[in-house]
Amino acid sequence: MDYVPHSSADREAMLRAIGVARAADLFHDIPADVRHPQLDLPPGLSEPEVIRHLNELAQQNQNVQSLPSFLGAGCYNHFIPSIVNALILRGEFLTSYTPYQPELSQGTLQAMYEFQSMVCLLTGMDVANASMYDEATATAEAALTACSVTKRAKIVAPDTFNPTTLDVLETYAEGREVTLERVPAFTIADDGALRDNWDAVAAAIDGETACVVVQVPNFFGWVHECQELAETVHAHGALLVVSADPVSLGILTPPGEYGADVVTGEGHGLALPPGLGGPRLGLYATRKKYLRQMPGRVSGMTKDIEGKRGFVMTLQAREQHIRREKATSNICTNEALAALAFTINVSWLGPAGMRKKAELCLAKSHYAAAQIDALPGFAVSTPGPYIKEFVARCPAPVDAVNAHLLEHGVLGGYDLGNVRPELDRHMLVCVTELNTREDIDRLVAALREFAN
Amino acid sequence: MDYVPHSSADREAMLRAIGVARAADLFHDIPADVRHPQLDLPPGLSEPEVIRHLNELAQQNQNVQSLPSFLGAGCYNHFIPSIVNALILRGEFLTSYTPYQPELSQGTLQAMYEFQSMVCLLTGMDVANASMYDEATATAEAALTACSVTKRAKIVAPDTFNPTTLDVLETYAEGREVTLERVPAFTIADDGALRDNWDAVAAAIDGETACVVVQVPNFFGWVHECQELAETVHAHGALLVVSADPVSLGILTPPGEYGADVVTGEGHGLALPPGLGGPRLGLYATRKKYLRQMPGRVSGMTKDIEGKRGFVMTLQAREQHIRREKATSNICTNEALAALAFTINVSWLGPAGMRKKAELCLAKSHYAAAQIDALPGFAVSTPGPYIKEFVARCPAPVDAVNAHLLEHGVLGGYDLGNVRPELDRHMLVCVTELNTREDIDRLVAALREFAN
Amino acid sequence: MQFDEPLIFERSSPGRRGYSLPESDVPDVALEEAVPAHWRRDDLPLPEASELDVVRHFTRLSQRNYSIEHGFYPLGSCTMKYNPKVNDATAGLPGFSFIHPHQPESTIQGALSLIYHLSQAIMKITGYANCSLQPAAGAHGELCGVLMMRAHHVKQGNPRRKMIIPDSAHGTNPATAAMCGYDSIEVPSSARGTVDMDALAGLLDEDVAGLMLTVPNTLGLFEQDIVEICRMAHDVGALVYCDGANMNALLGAVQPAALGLDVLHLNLHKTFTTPHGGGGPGAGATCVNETLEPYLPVPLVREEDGAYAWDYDRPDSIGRIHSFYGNFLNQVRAYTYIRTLGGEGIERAGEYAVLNGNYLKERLRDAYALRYDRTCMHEVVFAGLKEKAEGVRTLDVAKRMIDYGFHPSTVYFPLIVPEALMIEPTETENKDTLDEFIDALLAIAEEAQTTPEKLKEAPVSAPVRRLDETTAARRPNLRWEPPSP
Amino acid sequence: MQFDEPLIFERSSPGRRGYSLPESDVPDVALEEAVPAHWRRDDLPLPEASELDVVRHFTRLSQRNYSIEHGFYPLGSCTMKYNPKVNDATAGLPGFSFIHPHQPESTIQGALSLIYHLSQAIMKITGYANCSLQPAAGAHGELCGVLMMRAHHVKQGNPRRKMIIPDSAHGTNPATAAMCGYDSIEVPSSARGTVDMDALAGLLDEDVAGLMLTVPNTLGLFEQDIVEICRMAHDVGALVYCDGANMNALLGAVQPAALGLDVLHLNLHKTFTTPHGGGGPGAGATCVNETLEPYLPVPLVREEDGAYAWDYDRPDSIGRIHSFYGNFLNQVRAYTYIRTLGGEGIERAGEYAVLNGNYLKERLRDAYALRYDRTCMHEVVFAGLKEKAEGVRTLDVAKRMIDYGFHPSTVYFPLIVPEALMIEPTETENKDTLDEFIDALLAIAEEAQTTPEKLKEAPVSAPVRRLDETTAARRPNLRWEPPSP
Ligand SMILES: Cc1ncc(COP(=O)(O)O)c(C=O)c1O
Ligand SMILES: Cc1ncc(COP(=O)(O)O)c(C=O)c1O
Repeated sequence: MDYVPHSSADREAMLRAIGVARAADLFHDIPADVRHPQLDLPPGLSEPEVIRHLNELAQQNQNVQSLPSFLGAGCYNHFIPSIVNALILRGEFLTSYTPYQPELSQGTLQAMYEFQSMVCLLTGMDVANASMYDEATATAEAALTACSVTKRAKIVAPDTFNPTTLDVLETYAEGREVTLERVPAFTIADDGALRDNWDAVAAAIDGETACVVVQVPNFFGWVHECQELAETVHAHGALLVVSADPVSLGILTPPGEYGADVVTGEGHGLALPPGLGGPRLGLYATRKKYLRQMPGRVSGMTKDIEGKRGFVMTLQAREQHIRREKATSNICTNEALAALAFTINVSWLGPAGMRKKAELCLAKSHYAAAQIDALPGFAVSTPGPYIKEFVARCPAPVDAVNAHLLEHGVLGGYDLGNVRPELDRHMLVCVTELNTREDIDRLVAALREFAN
Repeated sequence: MDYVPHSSADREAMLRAIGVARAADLFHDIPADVRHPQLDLPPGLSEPEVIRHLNELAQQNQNVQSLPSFLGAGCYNHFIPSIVNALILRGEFLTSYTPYQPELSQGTLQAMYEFQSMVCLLTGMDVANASMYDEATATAEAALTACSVTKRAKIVAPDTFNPTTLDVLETYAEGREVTLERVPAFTIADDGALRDNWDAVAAAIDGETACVVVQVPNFFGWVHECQELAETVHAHGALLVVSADPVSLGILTPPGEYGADVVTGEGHGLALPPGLGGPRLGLYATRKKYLRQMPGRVSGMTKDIEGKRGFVMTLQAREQHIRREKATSNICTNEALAALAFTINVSWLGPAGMRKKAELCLAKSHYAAAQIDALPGFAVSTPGPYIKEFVARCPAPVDAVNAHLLEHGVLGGYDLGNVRPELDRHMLVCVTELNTREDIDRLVAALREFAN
Repeated sequence: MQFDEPLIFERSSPGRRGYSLPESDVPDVALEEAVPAHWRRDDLPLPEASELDVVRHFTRLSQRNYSIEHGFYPLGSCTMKYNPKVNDATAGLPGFSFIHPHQPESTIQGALSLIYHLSQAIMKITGYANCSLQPAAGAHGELCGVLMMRAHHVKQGNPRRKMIIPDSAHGTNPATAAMCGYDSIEVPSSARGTVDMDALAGLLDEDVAGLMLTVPNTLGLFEQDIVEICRMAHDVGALVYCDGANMNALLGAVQPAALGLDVLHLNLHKTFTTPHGGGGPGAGATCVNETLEPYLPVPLVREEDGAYAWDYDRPDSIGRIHSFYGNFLNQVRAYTYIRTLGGEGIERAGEYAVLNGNYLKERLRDAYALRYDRTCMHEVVFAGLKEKAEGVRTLDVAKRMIDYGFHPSTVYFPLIVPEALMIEPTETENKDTLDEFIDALLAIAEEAQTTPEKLKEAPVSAPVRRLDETTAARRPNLRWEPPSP
Repeated sequence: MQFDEPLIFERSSPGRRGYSLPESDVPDVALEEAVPAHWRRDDLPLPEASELDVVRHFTRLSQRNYSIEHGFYPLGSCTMKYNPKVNDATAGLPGFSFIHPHQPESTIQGALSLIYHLSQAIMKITGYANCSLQPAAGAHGELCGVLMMRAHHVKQGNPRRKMIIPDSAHGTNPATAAMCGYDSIEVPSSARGTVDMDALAGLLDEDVAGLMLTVPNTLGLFEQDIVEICRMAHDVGALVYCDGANMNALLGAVQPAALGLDVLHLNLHKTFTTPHGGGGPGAGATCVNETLEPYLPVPLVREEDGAYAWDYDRPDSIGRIHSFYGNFLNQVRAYTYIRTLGGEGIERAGEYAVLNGNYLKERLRDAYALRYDRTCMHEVVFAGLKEKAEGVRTLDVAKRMIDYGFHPSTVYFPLIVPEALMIEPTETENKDTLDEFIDALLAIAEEAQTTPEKLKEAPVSAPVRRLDETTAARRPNLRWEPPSP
C-alpha cells in the first residue's frame, strides 16, 4: 500500500504534458549503472496488517503503565492529561510546517509565544526560545554559547550533573577548542553514604572559566546550594548555566533569582510520555543581554497592517537560514509540538497544579525513602533536600535487586553503577505523582523480601 | 474532581447579582424534605486515578484484537481505518449538537447529505435518512411505517431473520394493533442439515399483510431468493422491507433492484468497532413515494441568500418537534457521528474497496468452511450463497466446543442454541477480512483437536 | 482558515484509491461461482478518492461546524456542557471498543462490571429501584418507559387510553405516547409556567394511563406541585413519567423518585457529558421504581459473588428495545464522568448549573421579556426582546448571536412562549464567558432598536448566510445523483 | 468558524482551575521541613483556567493554522506530503509511548527490534553500511555526520580545516560546519545549477575535510557529476557529506551510497512522513559507509539470536548526541510507513514525487521564469514571474496564493536564484490539486499585470493581514509580562 493518488489516466496525461514517454525518463541524470536498484525490503503491508504487526511489537514491551516503575534519571513518568493528546493531534498543529508564513501560522506562533512566556515565568528569566531537542543539547548549546560570549574555553561541571548531558556536551564541544572539567562534587563514605562536596566546584573556577553548569535538582535528586556559587562564578567573569527540572520549579526558587545567566531544562515531563526517551523537549531561557546569542526559534508579538495583533518568528538574523556559518547554532526543526504540549499542560495545571504536582512528588518520594531506609540492609543516602529522586544503597548490586523486583512485577530504580562502577549498589529511585502508595508498598515489600 | 470553573469570588459576585445569599436559596421550589439528599456515591477521582481504574476494567476483558474471533450474528469486526477515529474525534464534529442552526453546522449537514447519498447508492433506493439507532429499531420502524402506509396490521417475517430484530419489532409493536407472523423458512434435517423452506414465506402473505421483512444475507448467512417474493408481496398490495448488510452490498445486487420498498441495515461494520454492540448505526432508505412517512433526520441541499450552496435539515414536518403526536416516529437524537464514520470509511473504500472487502470475506469464509467441513464430526450446512457467515454443525453442543476453543485462545462462533434449543450443536461462524489464514487455521486445529 | 468544500462525490476521480486492505491469504473463490449472476451488482458509483483527499475533505467540513470546543453553545434543554477528553480516552481503550457482545461472560467481566456499577450510580443519583441502559437516546428511553407503563396497566387488566402531557412538553413526549398507542391529552400551563392544577384535576380519570412531565420543565421551572400531582395521578391508578432531559438541574438537589415520579429517562449525552456528535450517538437510561421494575427490558446485568452476568430471566419484561445493550461506549464515558465527579462533584454540577441559569436570567431581564418572574433552574426562557422592534423576530436575535461568536440559543421552543428564546448555560461555563454573552445580548437588544438590519441580515460571519429552507422542503434535494452515462 | 483569540494569560482568572491530580495517599511532608526557605519560590503567575477554557483556547488557536490536512502545502525542500494517520495510531500504543529508556532490555524487545529493523530498512534504501537514528532532526543529523567526518580525519592525524559547500546549500550546512570547527568555503553553481566543476577542482586540497552536497540539490536538480565529484574529493582524502533532506526524489531511484557519498542524513519528518508539528519533533537518521561506521554515536542496537540489545561497545564513537535514542515515537511512525509501503511503494513514492515536480515545472514555465531549463527532480525553482510587473515581488505572489486557498511555496531560497519561488508538490498530491494550483498561479501571474494591488495587498483571507516584521525584530516582544502588582 502506498499513498500515491494517481490513476493511470492521470499519469499518462501528466507524462504527455511533460513530454516524456515514461517516468523513468525523468531520472536520466542519475548514472545508469546505479539507477533503480532492487530494494531488498519486505513487501508492503495493508493498514490492518501493519497495525497487527505494530501491536505485536508493542506487546513485546512492558511499560510503566503495566508495571509500577521507579525509573527516572532524566526521563520521567509524570501525568499528562488527556486534553494534551486530543489537542496536539489536531491536524492543524500536527501537520503544519515551521511557521515561515505567519499569516497561515498564527496558531503555532501564538502558542510558541505563550510557551516562551511560561518558560520565562517558571525559570525567572527574561527571554526563552521556543525549544531545543532536549535538555542535553540545550545545555551543550548554552555552555558553548557561554564560551563564545566570554571568549573563554573552560567549562566547569560538577559530577552530580547528569552524565549523559555531559557526554553530549563533550560531543558538541569536539570541534571547538573547549574543555570540560568534571569536578567531583560528592564523595562516597566507607559505608557507601554519599556526601556533598560542593565547595570543590567553586574551587575549580578560574579566570579561564567560561561557565559553570549545574543541575537543580542534581542527577541524584538533591539540591545543591547555588546562591554563593553564582557569586563566585560572576566574580570570575563567568556565566552560570542552570539545568532545572521544570516540575521542581512548581515549588523551588527560580534560577533567575539566584543568578543564573542561562537556564536549560528537560520539559518532556510536562509534555509527553516517556516514549523510550524521545521526543523530548529542551528548554532554554536567558537574560535579555544574551538574547542575540540565543539559539533557536523565537516568536514575537507584532501587528498586521490593519493594526491587529499577530505573531511572527523574529530575530531570525541569529539563525542558520539567514546567518549561515555565523549562526548561533545550526538548529532548525526543533520540538514545536512538544512545546505546544507543554503549553497546554501548564495552562491546565496553573500555579496551583504545578505546586500540587511537585508536592505530591515530594510527599511520595519521602514516604518511599522512609520505608526503604527502614529495611534491613538498605539505607537512603541523599545529602540534601530532594523533590522526587533519592539514592538508596542496597545490600547487593542493583542489577540483582532489579532482577528480583522485575520478577515481582516492579520496575526498580536506576542502577548508578552505570555512572560509576563503585556505585553499583546505589539505586536512584524516582517517585512521581503517578506512583500510588500501593505501588510504593509493593516495591518496599519486594525489597524486604530481597533483604531476607 | 469536577469541571466547575467558578472561583469563590465569581460565585459570590453572581449570587449578589441574583440577589440571594446562598446557592441553596435557588432550590426553594423543591420540597424541603427531599431536598439535597446525601448521594451515596464513591468519592470523586482525579484524572490519573480514573484512567487507572478504567484501564483495569478494560484489562478484565478479552477482546477481538487480543484473540482471533469468529463471532458475528449481528455485530461484526470489520476493519475501520485510522482516519475514521482521527476525524470523528475532532471537537467540531464530536461536540456539536444536532444541526438546528444550519449556518453553524454546515460540516455536519453536508456529511449527512453525503451519507444519505451513499446509503441510496448502496441500497439502490431513492432517499435515505441520516440514521436510526440500529438495524433492529430501523427495521421495526420500517415495518410499522408499512402498517401505517397500507393501513394493515400483519407483518410477515421468515424465522431466518435476526431473532433479536424480530424481538425488538415486537416490543415496538406492543402499543399498536399489529401482529408479527414468524414463518418457518428453513427446516432441520435428521442429520442436522439446514434446508431452505423459502416458499413458506410467500404462502404466508395475504390481503391483511402490511409488509414482509426479509434479511439479506439472512441471520444464518445465506441469501434467499427475493425477486419472486417481491412480486408476490406487491401483488398483495404489501410492502417489501429488506434488511441488508451494507458490507455485502459491495458485491450483491442492491435491494432496490429487486423490488424493496424500504431497505434497512446495520451500518456499524462500516463505521465503528464492535464496542459490545453499541453505538451502532441504523440505515433506512426508501422510495420517493414514501419519503413523507420516513422517520428520522434528513439533510437537504439548498442555497443561502447570496446563492451559495448550503445544507439544512429539511422535511421536519415529519418529525416530533413539529408534528408531535402525529410524527412519523419519536426519534430525535440519532447516530450522526456513526453516520459520519460510515461516510468517511465508505469514501476511503470507494467502489473498489467495498468490493475488495466483500470478496475477502467471501474467500476467507469459504476457506474456513471448507476446512471445517472436512473435519470429522463437523459439517457445514448453509443451503445458499453466503458472503461471510455460515453454519457449522458440531459433534457436541456449541458451548462445549467454544469452551474448548477459548482454552486455545480462540473466540468461537455464535451458539445457535440461543435462538432455538434444537440448534444447540449449530455454530454460526463469521469470517471477515480481519481474520487471517493463520487465525482460521488455529480455529480449525483447535476444532480438530476437539473432534479427536 | 475556512474553505468552501464540494461534495466528496465531486472530488472523485476514476481509478483513484484510498483503501488499504490485505491481499487474500487464502485460495481465491470465484465470485461467479459463489454468487449467482442475478445476485451480483453491476456498478457502485461511490466516490473514488485518496486517503489524503478524504482526510482533507472531512477536515474542511469539520471547520464549517461550531462546537462546544469553539465557545458558548447555549441551546436550551440540550445541556451543552464540556465533554471531558478523558472520557474519549477511556472509551477508546481496546478492552472496551473491541469487545463483542456475544463473547462469553467470563471474557467481559470488566465491561459487565462497568454496566452494573454505572446502573448503581444512576440509581443512587435518581433514587430509583433499578434502571436499564439499553436505550440509545432520550426518546428511546421514553419509549422504553412508556411501554413499561403500558405493561403495568396491561397487567392490571387495562392498558388505558390517555396520556396527559403539558403544553410545554418536548415533542418526543406526545410522539412517544402515540407510538405506544396512547392519545395525548394536553394540560395547559398556569400563569406560573407550571401545570395548571385545576385543569389537571379535570383531566384525570381512570382511563388515564399516565402523565408525562419534564422536571424541571422546558421553561426551566421546577414543578412546585409535583408531589401533589403524583399523588393525584396515583389516586386514579395513573403513573407519572418524568422526562429527565433536564436532570442536570436536579443533580444532588433531589432524587426524582423521592418526588413520586414512577419512571424517568436520562440523556447520558446531556447530564453525563457524552458528546452529542452532531446528533448522536446518544445514550439513554430508563429508571423505575418498584412498581415498574418487573417490566424493564432484557437483558440487565446482575452481580453474584463478584461475578457479573447478563440477566434474561425477567418474565414480565417488555422485551428488547435494542440489538444489544445500547450505546455501550457512551456508557463508558458516562461512567468515567460519574466516577470523576463523585457525589460531591455531582452535587456541585447541579448547583452551579442553576447558579449560572439564574445569573443569566437576572442580567438579561431588563432587555429580554422574562416570561415567568421566578427563580429558574438550569435554564431560562424569554419571550423575545422586552422592547419589541419593528420586524425583528427572535430568529433575528438568535442569528445575530453568531456574529458575536456564540452559538444561538434555542428558539421558538417551548411552543407556549411567543418568540421564545431559551438559554441553558450549564455549569462548565465560567463567569467571563457568561458576561461576554450577556454583553452581546444586551448589544443585540440595543441594535434591534438602532440598527435592526444588522439582526435581519445576520449572520454575516458564518460559512454561509441564511439558507432557503422553504425551497429545501418544497423541492427536496436529498442526495447526490450519479451523472447519467 | 474563525475567532480572534487572546493569550491564555489574558483568559486567566484567579482561583479558576483546570488540573485534576490525586489527593496524596501518603503522610504529608511539610514543605517547610523538606525544602529550606530560600529554596521555596514565592509566586508563579501562570494562567489559571478551567479545562474547558484550555481546550477552547487551543482549539481556536489551531484554527488559525493552515496544514497539510487543509490543502496543498508546497514548501520547497520540506516534503509536505500526507502524514498517514495510522502512524499516529501505532506511535500512540502504550507499549511504545509508555516505555522508559532505562528499562531492562528484556522488557523492551519490541522497541529494540523496531529500531533495529528500521535501521536495516534505511540501510537498504540508502545503501549504507550502518546508521544511527539518534539525531532528533535533520540539522542534528548533519552535526552527527560532520562530527564523524572530523573523527575520521582526527584518526588520520589531522582534522583539516575546510568544508566546501555550494552556494545553493541550505543554511544548516555552513552552520553545522562551523559548529564542528570548519571554515565554510563556498563553491559556486554552474549555469546548469549544479556544482561548477572547475571551481571545485580549484578548491580541493589536502586541507579540505569534506564537501557538503545536497542531492538532489536545493534547486531540485540532480548533481549529474556526483560520481566524479566524490572521486575528486576522495583523491585528496576529503569526504563527501550528503544532505538527504531531498531524499524523497531518490527513493528507489538510486542509493546515495552507490554514488560515492560517504555519509548521509535523512529527515524522517520529510521523506518518511513523520509530521512536522509546526516545527518538530522531527527525527533524523545519519547513515555511513564502512569508512565512517566506527564513529557512529553510541548506543546502537544490535541483534544476536533474535534478541536485541543496546550496543555501547564502540571505542571510536563520537559519543552521544542526545539524552537517549532520539525521537523514538517518530521512529515508530517512520517504521510504520516503510512497512506499509514496502520496496515497491517506496519506489513509487520517489517516482511520482518527480513526476509531480516536472508536471508543475512544465505547466508553469510560460508564466514563471524557469531558472534552469532541464528535467528537475521532486521540486522546481522559478526566478519569480516571467513577465516582471512593476513593484511586484515574489513575496507578493506567494502571499496571493493564500487567497487562492493554498499555502505559499518557499520564497527567496535558494539564495542564488533571484526572487526564488521554490515549489515541491510531493507524490501524495493528485492531479486535480496540481491543476487547481497551476490555475491559481497562472491567474496570479495575470493579476500581476492587470491588478497588481491584489498581490500587494494579499492575503486578505487569512486570519491576519501582512505583519510588521521589522518592529517585531527591532523592539522584540517575546513574552507576556505579569501586570506589576
Ligand atoms: C426535554 C427533552 N426530552 C426529550 C429529548 C429527546 O432526547 P434525545 O434527543 O436523546 O432522543 C430532548 C432532547 O432533545 C429534550 O430536550
Ligand atoms: C536541505 C535541507 N537541509 C537540512 C535541513 C534541516 O533539517 P531539520 O529542519 O530537520 O533540522 C532542511 C530542512 O529545513 C533542508 O531543507
